[in-house]
Amino acid sequence: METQSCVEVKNEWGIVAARQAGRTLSKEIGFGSVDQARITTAISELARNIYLYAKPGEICLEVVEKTTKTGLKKGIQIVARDRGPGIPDIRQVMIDGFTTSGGMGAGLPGVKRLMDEFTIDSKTGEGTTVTATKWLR
Amino acid sequence: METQSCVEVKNEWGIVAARQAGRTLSKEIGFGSVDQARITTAISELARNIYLYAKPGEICLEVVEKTTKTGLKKGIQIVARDRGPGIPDIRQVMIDGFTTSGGMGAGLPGVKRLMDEFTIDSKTGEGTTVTATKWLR
Amino acid sequence: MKQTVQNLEQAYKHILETFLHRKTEQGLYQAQQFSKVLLEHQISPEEFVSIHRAVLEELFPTVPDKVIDSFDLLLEVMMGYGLAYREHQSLRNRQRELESEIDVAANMQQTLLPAAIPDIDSLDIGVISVPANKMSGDYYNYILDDHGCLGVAIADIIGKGVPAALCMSMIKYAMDSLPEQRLQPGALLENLNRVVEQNVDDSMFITMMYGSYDPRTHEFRYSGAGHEPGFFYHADRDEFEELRAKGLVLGVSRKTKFTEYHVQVQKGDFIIFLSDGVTECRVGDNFIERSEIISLIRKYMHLSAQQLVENVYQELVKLQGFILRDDFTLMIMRRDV
Amino acid sequence: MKQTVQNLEQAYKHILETFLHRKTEQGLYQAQQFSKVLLEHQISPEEFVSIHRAVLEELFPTVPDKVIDSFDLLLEVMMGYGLAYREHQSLRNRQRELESEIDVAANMQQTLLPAAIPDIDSLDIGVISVPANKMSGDYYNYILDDHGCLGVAIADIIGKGVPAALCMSMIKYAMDSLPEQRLQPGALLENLNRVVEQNVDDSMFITMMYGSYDPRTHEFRYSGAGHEPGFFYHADRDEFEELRAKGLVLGVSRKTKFTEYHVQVQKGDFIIFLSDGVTECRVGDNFIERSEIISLIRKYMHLSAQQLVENVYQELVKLQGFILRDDFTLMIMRRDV
Ligand SMILES: [Mn+2]
Ligand SMILES: [Mn+2]
Ligand SMILES: [Mn+2]
Ligand SMILES: [Mn+2]
Repeated sequence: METQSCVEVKNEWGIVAARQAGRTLSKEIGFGSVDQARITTAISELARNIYLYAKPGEICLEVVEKTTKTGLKKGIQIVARDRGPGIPDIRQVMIDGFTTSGGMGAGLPGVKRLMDEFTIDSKTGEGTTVTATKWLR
Repeated sequence: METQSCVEVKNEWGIVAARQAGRTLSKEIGFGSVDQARITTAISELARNIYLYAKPGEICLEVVEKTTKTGLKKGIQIVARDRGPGIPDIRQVMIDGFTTSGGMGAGLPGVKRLMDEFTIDSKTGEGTTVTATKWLR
Repeated sequence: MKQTVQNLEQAYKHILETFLHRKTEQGLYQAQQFSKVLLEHQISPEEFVSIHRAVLEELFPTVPDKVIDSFDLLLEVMMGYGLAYREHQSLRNRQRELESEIDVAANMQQTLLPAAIPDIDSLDIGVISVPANKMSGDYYNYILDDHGCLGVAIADIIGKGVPAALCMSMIKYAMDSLPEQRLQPGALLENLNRVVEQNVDDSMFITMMYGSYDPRTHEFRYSGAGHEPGFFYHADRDEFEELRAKGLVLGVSRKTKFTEYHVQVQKGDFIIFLSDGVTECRVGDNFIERSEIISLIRKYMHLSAQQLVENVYQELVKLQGFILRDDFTLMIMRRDV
Repeated sequence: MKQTVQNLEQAYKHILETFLHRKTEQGLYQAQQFSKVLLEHQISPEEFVSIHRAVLEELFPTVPDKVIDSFDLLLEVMMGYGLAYREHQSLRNRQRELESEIDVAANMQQTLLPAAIPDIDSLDIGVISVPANKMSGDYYNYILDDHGCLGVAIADIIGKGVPAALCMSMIKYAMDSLPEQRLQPGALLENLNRVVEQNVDDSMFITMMYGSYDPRTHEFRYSGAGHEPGFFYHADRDEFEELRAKGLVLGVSRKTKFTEYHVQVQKGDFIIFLSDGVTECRVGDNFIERSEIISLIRKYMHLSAQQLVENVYQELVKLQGFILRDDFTLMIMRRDV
């Protein structure tokens, strides 16, 4: 269970497979049904971004742990990686993004709001990597 | 059915009575269940404003009609009238009002959005009258 | 958080049980009040749907599985609204931030306007200027020189809000640096026109009217740059006349010339300057007529200059349902001795 | 509208039927896509709940009445989210309006900055200035006089956004009207200080650093008003030194005096001006150290002046997850001959 499992996204089946993997893993970790749905939605948005603008790419999932004052905490980490066009202005995407506006990276602010941690790295012409984590409360 | 029927609002029972009257009348006119709920919510907000800041006041309901290109149209008109403190700056209330912010007139922008027509008249120290209409589609 | 959700679930279970028992409006009213509590606690809609399902399962253990399963789908769709709801919260924060920024800027803008109406023996002066939003694109100014002569300016920046405000600050600093032309309306506009032409974006124009009043001769001289005409009231004939001044708006062409007009002011006569926000008051789908503005002025002209403009404003803003579509500025100068 | 709702109801019925048949992730994915369609059509959440109930009644005519009745309550609570949803839409419109206003104003603000970096034989100059939001409270300027001497200004208005921008326009017009002091940093700051003190709200302060470079003597003279210290790089010793200038921030006291400092610039030496947005870059909960800024400058100092500042900015903005908490301005002047 410590190893990463990855799903390739090159068509809509890939999106569904990534969602399924996320739902199963988050359930195993012990997330409630609402959080399962949130994690799945986050995965879905990331996978859809790859499918629409940067296919093929992959979604990798991993169980992560950290020690806090109240003991060991478990969580799920999502890494979405592609070799697509990249996002020329990440600040723009993260600041204004409206849920319903289209284009590469449109869903990212939503993903950030659904998860606890979120980082993004992107280079024009080389691709984008998004890492997002949600911790069990 | 052409005459106005009024409900006095001086406590929470008045709010419930006004809601009930609105739901019954809007059903009679032929509004669907979602629109019934919207009309009732608008009445509820207006009545609650009276109850919290300007009691006693009244909510009057009336079936109204207008002729349009496609024929005669029916609708429901809500008049909320009080002799309370009035709203010193109506522009302020209508421009910024956030649903969850408190104070006299806080729910008015929401009421305006739920209904088709909306007018307000208020004089400091003399009271406020809100008139709102929703037409059957 | 977990605790809150459990408490809310208990509260909702109670509301639902009571409601299903006797299906009263009272129960629905409680549900509406409950929704306010949810919003206060920032419970997202998908969370609430999940609460509803849990309560339903508890109350009706025999509900068919498929009905319960259908909530999976309801919840999934609700996630979309949940995203919109979260966006709403962050929009609201950003909006509050922006609005408070703009409040500060609007205060700063107020300091660009004259702090007080100048005190001139023979003139009763009144002015009201109300922005459509928080920041104004209308500007006015009074300048009093050492001989007691008065310069009066009104300007309207085409465009509203923040850009107009930036533009207005330029006009103010530019006027401050032109002390020599204060009594020569034509020359003053020519100078301002050059500043605007050089500093302001091509899409931005400014209309302006400038007049100077000499209380020794009671002569009023004025020039205009594409600005909404004012009114001149002749007390002897009890008649209103349009106060027009031909001239291109500022910022179009570097070489614009501005004609200077003049008029002799008798006792009881008055001059009205206004911005098009006054005359373009919209009532329903129609603009108000200039003749209706005159009627309103007549209605209140027995009052002091300041009361006059305030009353006219009150009537016009009420006619429009308290929403101004453009910045509104109305100025009056009446010779009372 | 009615038509749309009916079509959506049909679509949803199909999705629900399929889902209940085999409860696959595929079905939930369809539900999520469906929620996007709902949002596109601006279907409010209470409308959707009503669709769900209708479809449920159609698919399961035998569902107990109480379960169907429970939807009355669900719908009533959903009205609260419906109101928030509508508010969201109108907030979004207002926000778009505000943002586009601010875009225009931000463009106007850009015109207050120098259009090009001045071309001076002995100096390689680079500058980058990035606002935290759209409008900046950082200001910089280059002034070239008839003898080829260069004046360099950097200023930071305490406060961000729109009010800072209004304030910045004042600084710019004030500097334009002080041509005599361009080579006297101390005197220039004293004059600006008076303008700021008179015109700006008490809650508003401006920090500033001003320097003048004479390419004939390679002497750099500078004064500061509470501004973040810069750096001076000594090429011979390969060492960085702090470029400090004591002095009160502008706008506090009318009578502030500003000490003038000077330094001799050798070939390969360079001067760095910066705003505190550079040094107060936050990484996690910690501020970055000034020594780390120096390391970054070292890393790129083999490049041209402009490439140097751009690379340093890129690294720092990435470190902060692409969110700037303060306006960021970094300037360099390097003597290359
Ligand atoms: Mn205007
Ligand atoms: Mn106007
Ligand atoms: Mn600042
Ligand atoms: Mn700063």
